[in-house]
Amino acid sequence: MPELLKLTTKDFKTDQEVRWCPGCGDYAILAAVQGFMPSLGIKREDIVFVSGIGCSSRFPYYMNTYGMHSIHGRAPAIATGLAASRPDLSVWVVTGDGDALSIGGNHLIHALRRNVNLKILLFNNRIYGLTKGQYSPTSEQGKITKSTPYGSLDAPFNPVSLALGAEATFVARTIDSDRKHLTSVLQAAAEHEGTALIEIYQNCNIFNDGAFEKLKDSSVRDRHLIRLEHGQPITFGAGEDRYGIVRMPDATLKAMPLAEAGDSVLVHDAHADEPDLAFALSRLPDPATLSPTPIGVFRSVRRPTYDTLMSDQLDDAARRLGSGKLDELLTGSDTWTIG
Amino acid sequence: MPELLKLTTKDFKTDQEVRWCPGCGDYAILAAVQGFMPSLGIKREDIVFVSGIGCSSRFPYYMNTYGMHSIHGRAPAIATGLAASRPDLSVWVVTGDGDALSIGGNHLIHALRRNVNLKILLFNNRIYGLTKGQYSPTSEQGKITKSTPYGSLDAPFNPVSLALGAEATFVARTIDSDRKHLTSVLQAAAEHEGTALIEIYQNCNIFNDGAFEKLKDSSVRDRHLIRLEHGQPITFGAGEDRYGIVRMPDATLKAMPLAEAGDSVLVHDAHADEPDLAFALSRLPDPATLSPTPIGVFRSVRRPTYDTLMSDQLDDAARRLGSGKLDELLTGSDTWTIG
Amino acid sequence: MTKQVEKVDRVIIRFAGDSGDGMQLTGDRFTSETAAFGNDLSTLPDFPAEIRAPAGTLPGVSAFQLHFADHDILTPGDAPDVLVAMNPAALKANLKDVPRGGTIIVNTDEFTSRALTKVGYTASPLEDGSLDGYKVHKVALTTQTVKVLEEFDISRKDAERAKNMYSLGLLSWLYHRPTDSTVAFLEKKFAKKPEIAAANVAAFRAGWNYGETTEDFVVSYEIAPAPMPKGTYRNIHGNLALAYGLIAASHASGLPMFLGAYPITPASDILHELSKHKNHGVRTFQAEDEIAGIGAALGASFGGALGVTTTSGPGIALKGETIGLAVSLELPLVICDIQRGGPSTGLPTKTEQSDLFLAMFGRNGEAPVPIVAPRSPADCFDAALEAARIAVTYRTPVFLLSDGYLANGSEPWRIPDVADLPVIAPDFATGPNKVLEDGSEAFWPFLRDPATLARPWAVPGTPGLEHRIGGIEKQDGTGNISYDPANHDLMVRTRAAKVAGIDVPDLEVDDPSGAAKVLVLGWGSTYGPIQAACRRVRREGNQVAHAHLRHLNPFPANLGRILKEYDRVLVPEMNLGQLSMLVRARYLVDAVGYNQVRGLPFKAAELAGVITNLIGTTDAVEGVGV
Amino acid sequence: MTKQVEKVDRVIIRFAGDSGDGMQLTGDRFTSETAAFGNDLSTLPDFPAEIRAPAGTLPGVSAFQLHFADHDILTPGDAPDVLVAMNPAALKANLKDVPRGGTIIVNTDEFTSRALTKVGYTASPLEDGSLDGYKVHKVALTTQTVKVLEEFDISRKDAERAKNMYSLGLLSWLYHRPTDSTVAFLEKKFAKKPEIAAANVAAFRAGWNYGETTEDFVVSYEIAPAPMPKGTYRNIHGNLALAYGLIAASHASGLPMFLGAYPITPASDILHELSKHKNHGVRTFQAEDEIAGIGAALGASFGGALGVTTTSGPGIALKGETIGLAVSLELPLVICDIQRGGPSTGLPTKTEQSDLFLAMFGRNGEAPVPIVAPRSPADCFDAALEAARIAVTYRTPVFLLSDGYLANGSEPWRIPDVADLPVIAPDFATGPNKVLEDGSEAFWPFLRDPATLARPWAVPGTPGLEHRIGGIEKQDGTGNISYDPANHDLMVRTRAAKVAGIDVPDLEVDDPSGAAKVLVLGWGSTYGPIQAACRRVRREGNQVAHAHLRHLNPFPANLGRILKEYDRVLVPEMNLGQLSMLVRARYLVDAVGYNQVRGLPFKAAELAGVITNLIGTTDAVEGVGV
Ligand SMILES: Cc1ncc(C[n+]2csc(CCOP(=O)(O)OP(=O)(O)O)c2C)c(N)n1
Ligand SMILES: Cc1ncc(C[n+]2csc(CCOP(=O)(O)OP(=O)(O)O)c2C)c(N)n1
Ligand code: SF4
Ligand code: SF4
Ligand SMILES: [Mg+2]
Ligand SMILES: [Mg+2]
Repeated sequence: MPELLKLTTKDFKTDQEVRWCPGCGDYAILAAVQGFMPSLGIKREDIVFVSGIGCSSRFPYYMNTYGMHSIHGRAPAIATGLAASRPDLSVWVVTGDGDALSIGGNHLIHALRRNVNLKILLFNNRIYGLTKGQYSPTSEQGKITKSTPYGSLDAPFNPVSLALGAEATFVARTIDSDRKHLTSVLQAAAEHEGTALIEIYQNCNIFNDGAFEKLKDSSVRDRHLIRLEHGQPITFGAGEDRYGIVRMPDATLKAMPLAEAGDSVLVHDAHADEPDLAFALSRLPDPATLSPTPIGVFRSVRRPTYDTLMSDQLDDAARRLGSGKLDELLTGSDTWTIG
Repeated sequence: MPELLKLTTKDFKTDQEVRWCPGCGDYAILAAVQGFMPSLGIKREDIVFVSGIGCSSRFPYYMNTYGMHSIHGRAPAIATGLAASRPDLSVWVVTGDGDALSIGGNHLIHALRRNVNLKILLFNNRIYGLTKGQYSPTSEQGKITKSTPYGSLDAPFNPVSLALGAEATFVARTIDSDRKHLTSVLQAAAEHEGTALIEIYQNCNIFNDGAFEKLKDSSVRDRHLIRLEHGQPITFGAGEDRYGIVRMPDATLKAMPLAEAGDSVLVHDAHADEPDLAFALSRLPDPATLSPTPIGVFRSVRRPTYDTLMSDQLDDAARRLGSGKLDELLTGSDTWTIG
Repeated sequence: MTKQVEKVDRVIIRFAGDSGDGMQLTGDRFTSETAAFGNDLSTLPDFPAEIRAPAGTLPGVSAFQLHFADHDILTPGDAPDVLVAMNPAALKANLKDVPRGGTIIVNTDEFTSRALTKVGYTASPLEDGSLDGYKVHKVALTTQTVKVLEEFDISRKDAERAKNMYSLGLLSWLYHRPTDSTVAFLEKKFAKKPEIAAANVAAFRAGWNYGETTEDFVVSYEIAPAPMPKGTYRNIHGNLALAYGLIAASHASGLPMFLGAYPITPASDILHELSKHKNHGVRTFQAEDEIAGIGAALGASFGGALGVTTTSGPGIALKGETIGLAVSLELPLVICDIQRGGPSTGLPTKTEQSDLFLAMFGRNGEAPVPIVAPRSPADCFDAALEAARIAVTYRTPVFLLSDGYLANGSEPWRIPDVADLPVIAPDFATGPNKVLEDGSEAFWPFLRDPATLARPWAVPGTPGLEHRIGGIEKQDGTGNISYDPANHDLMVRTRAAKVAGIDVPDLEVDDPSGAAKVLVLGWGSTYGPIQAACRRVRREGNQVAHAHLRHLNPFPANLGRILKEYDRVLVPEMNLGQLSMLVRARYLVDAVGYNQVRGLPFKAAELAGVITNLIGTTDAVEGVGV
Repeated sequence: MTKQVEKVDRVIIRFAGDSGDGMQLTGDRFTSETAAFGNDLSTLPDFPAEIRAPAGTLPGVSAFQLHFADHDILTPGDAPDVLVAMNPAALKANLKDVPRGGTIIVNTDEFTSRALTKVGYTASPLEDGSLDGYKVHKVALTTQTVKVLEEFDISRKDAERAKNMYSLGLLSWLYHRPTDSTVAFLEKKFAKKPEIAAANVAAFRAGWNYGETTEDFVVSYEIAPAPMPKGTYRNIHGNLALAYGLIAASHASGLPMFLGAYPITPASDILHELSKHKNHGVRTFQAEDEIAGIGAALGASFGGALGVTTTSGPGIALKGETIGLAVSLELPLVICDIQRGGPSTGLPTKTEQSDLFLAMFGRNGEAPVPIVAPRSPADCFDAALEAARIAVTYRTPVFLLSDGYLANGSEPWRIPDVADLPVIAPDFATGPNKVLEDGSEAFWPFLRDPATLARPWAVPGTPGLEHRIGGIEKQDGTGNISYDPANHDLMVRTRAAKVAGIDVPDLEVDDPSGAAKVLVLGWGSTYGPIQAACRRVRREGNQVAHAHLRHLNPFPANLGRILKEYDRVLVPEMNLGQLSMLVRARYLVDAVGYNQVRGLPFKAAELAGVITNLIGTTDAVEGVGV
């Protein structure tokens, strides 16, 4: 099929002017997604992008597929109805940290446990962009913003931990500026059957500039970034300073100099039945400094998808009872006749 | 203070007729809570029960304290406003599996990450009681109910996993019929500063009778129930068949015959900084059979509470700037005078 | 003993007992027998909000009222001729409604001093003369049932439970009901527990025989079948008719139905019913909340389904933002509000008509939504079809405003011929609809049909029609985001014009003499009581007209003219005057409301009184004027 | 060169540029200078929904209009006398509003062919004669600024950015504005970057000097200070005044304020402002969504705080269920809706008055809520105090309906004397309020004050008054759950009577001659345009009356009488006719609407035309009648 379609990146661009701030990380993500789409081998008309509200949620306007820019926080719910009634479509959700985790938190966790066939791209810039800079549920504690001039009080969510606690079958994290990594994660998500959550660290250069600088700056990032790969030992660092992740006697994970760690370095298993390791990995970064941050696929396991199960029930019923006849239904079993 | 108050169980009963179905597990929980209250040493007028909607949410009417029976799913939000503005009160939330995890899921996870000083009693009967028997977000997959005559399709939430993924500082589980255990968990929650979530397995004898029978029936329960105690090895079973929980090389937990397990049996640490162990323990039971189910305190750690932090900010500001003067505020710095 | 048989034209029976006594089932069975017999009928169940309130208490009483007759009737009746009271609480809660001279059948077994005290009786009403004005039949229902079932291998509890079937048997004898269907029903219901089935059948038969034998009952009653139009009939509840109407709309339009719903009384049964019909292609989604329910339905509509959401008032209050989105997206969506007592949680199991304003106005901005209301349980079928027709034809969310009384009430329904159902044409877009200046073709998602003002509905999967829509204001035609002031004004007015221009049949007035000066204008479930009241008024020699709105938005084009033809307009509503306010504003007619918010349908007799009084004032006014 | 000085009585200036050009800041500074000088003034910012739309595009244009005068004025003005256009997009987007003969100051540096093409100019409007009818000043703002700042150790980008200060300096010269406050402002704003501060001050001064020196400007203008009542003044925006009003209410009532809010345009600034004033005991809670925001505020009210929630239309659409709960609980709560263009996401940064229906009716069941609306930016202070007074006195949620125009607009405000503010008495319950039949004392949470019908407010921590409240219907007096039909009817009517009986001042009519036949009835932010229009009409020798509602629910008691005193009632609204519908329904008066939903305030000239026309028809009608 991919050969037949011969779609290019250009086919996925629309005639609408892109209206993010110059320098916004959203541009890089858009380019990566538009670049990735042709490789999906899916016709444009069979792809739908659904978003909520936020800077990030303007995304669908720039994708030459079907699309809906809905209301704040509700995209996962709307997309669930679409995907559950149209299993033939490829449905993508674009959302922000406020959209997905503040007002939309409930829809997100329910979509995850249901395992509807949705690919959710969560643009996490740790701030409310569109409303001009209030703190978000992923902002570090103590953050000074327009709505918290004395510093925010609440501990942030870790979206990966939250998703794993919500029975997610696929959870990954990537970074706006690393196109190659981003594309590889999109690929993995697209191949996954069920709900895939991809957290994308995205720079908002206006209201939270440099939030992920440590993880991007090539001179330091290797010290802070753990690239997870299934079946590979979990290591990071640069030059002399290389570390491996090991499990401590008290069951928590720790970064240990490679030399010391030796054989005890854990090997990543994204396909483990239980999310224990994935969860432990999600706890590694310090919520304030984000170091060390694992990126890549934390978890990817198979579980029947909601939409397939629903279709199966319909097919089963039709097979057992025959396709429903309206007159029989209306008549029922308890009638009487006059005249 | 406890001595001075001399309150008894009776002081916490109201004149309202209790209107649950005969045999409902809610009665046992009510009795346990009323029995526990005097030991708190808090005056009745300083205690507030806030609930949502559901059978369980009728609870406040039966507690002779201040109380509010609010709307479906919103109790954690309402209680957050109350607790944050009145840190002098002892605020309790009563909710059901539908109320807390379906419509109210978002408020619950946000209360947990904020660590507001709330004690949340989640009556989990794995069904919607008040609306007469639809499946809930904790019902086992494939459940046949009024709304799922062909079986439910979605994987249930594990409330303990979800709470841990949402940065909870205190998470426990107990069972309606085990008054002693229930009381001990209430005690631990009351002592905790911050949001405490207690999942209480509760029998709905009308719509989901026997859902927890295995964990209650004295002839079998020891085979299915793991009683967590901080600092103690994690074991269960009866007679010859005793098991210990050990960590497998692939990092997951497993129940192993005690003899085999020997020293490798894990010791419970509810106060561990990281929730890794607590999370792994939460994954032990099979979601369908609930075996083996850990009960007790999974996690209890200290983190500043939202209400205290908020009060501190107010106090700080008053200390630094002096208590606010309205005329100064209204005048501001940029004025002109006429006449 | 030979018994007398009396012919009567109508009877109202109320079964009342504890929540656990099975009164709803008993009432349902009696209704089925009555329907099968061919009487016209109307029912009113009335149960507490608690699942099972403590036994023997007033709040725990559950009742079921049934009105049946040898002629066309309209309401479940004002006051019961017969009250079956299974315990002291049931007697106490219901006695005030039974007119003196009425019949009361009590289960004496439950009149223990403890049970009496529980509801505040100091002496037994069976003994202290307080029932002197009634025909009282004291029956030891429990004891007798248990005795009959001694032989059966069932628990004492199960035997006691069968007392409702004993009472059903007795009443079935009393009114000559056919018994076969109940026997068949019991055998099916307890198919997996044959001993229980047999015991219930035995209790039912024993009740019948008790009536036949005991000297306490000397008269039995015959109510001839009612003459009804030719056809095949069944008895149907409002929620069932509504569910069937939606399935019929799915067939009629060829659109697969998708229901996104969150359980809530009194709407849950629609979810339950629809979830059974998977072989009709119906997808039901129990969402995490009402917002997700409507969101998913809207998502499905975008995908080309017939999106439906069902709820009650508190749910609608949550869905407002998403309804606004649906208005802005211009996608079909059927929103069913089964109204209940408000505000807030209110009276969840009681009926009310107080969400009309919410349906009209409960969204930010100018967001008009058409509103359709059924008038009787069976009419829920047609109303649902009509709501779907409007939604699909005009690409708009539509409100279907039912209520608790319609939802749980029932009446005979002539089963329609499927071939007669209206055709609903979704008319999906299949290709470009616009030639651009440069000659190229394009698809403009907001280029409208000039007649209906509906926009094209292009579903994903259609090649070449890829497009994006959203909740920000759109440029007329292209649908691109536009902040242009004039365009916004245009779009707001166009959406309003689309709804205002919906093709709605003219309102019919029931004014047999043509000489009435008073018009009673109603909507929704008050149809039965209003019509019954008008008949009463006319029987007394007065003239009154009745018009009943199916469409609340837009109003029928002739409504204004009709209103002006009458001296006085009375608008009875189970709210504080919502329709009357809309009518006053629109037509500047001094409509007067008659309003009750009691959680119960109007009583025909009471309404008749109000109408008669109003007719009186008209004459007076006219007298002065002339 | 000596320059001419002309005296004028009023000027309207519009600054327009790219989102990134700092036009809002420029406008704010000019406003501050003007306020300090003592002119009366009124402002209208107008910015895009995007944070920073692509540079040089039409959607990216951000504008700020300021009207100032030597006399009392009411609106930001219809058409600018002076347009400052920082680039071709700004010129193109705004030119149509400038009347022929107006002054246009353009930054020629930005008129590159690329920039021109971007907005669809094929030739430069500076050259092709299309500006022939205007007084055009072509200034190379960017180049000149950069040149002035060559000496400074700042980046080229920072130097270019200072061009807005250069233009501010020029305009300040042109209108004789005092410059001290701007210099002080810049020094404070860039306190941490002294070099940038100095550069901006230098640019500002250079702009002034340019005006003083260049031959391009030969005239400068003087606008004398406006005579205003004695007092100390400041310039204030609506959202700031609203926030201050709430803090004042907290002081006046002694209730600590608790704000539960979720950010949304154009309400967010209130959250931002209130979060600064922790030393006033103000707690601000940024909730996870709007429902949690109002829920938390309600919880805080239960605990004895002044609970407040702030949002815009989409947020109100979500809060409906909780507002219904507040109605049922009868707890004080102030709900601020800063209205914006709808439906759905609509036009987030534009103004509209289309949530009046939502505020009146957006809840299930009969759930009346009082509504208060401010009429001008400064009036938001008084309106907030009034909303809080009603909420606390009557134990009820209250709507405060502001809008985007009031929120971001500004005007001079005479700072009130704190001693003159109204006292708000929360009057907490402190002991039992009921003697039971057995002589014992009890606390009944729904035993009402006979005058106000308010229920007692007993806050947790008060010994002996422990009680439970909830959203299910309550028994009158005791507050226990009650499903009794008559009680429900009573409670619904009592809640309605409580709101209907709120003590609201009589409506005042501005009808100087007393001979007007046409009454213009308005509410909210249309005050300024309506009043300005009426003055115009009167100046032309016609008579017109103006009444403006602060209270939309309940209406002032004398409203009905007033309406009947005029032949015609005109209701101008930035919606499709919401107040006019309420008035028509209530008083059966044939009020005619004049409606616009353009996201902009009415223009006084246009409204004056409409009024004059209507006056014409009245005369005609009368002519026929007499
Ligand atoms: C119901 C509702 N509430 C609030 C808003 C205002 N609002 C729009 S986007 C947004 C948050 C944006 O943050 P995020 O989701 O992180 O997206 P970003 O702009 O950072 O990409 C808010 C609060 C709204 N549009 N609708
Ligand atoms: C907004 C709203 N939606 C739905 C309902 C109907 N409703 C009441 S309780 C309930 C669920 C009850 O389940 P759960 O929370 O598990 O409580 P339980 O009755 O089992 O104790 C539902 C759906 C409601 N009252 N309000
Ligand atoms: S505000 Fe931030 S997130 Fe939004 S477009 Fe600008 S840079 Fe991007
Ligand atoms: S329905 Fe279930 S949960 Fe509700 S009161 Fe009855 S037994 Fe308890
Ligand atoms: Mg963000
Ligand atoms: Mg439950």
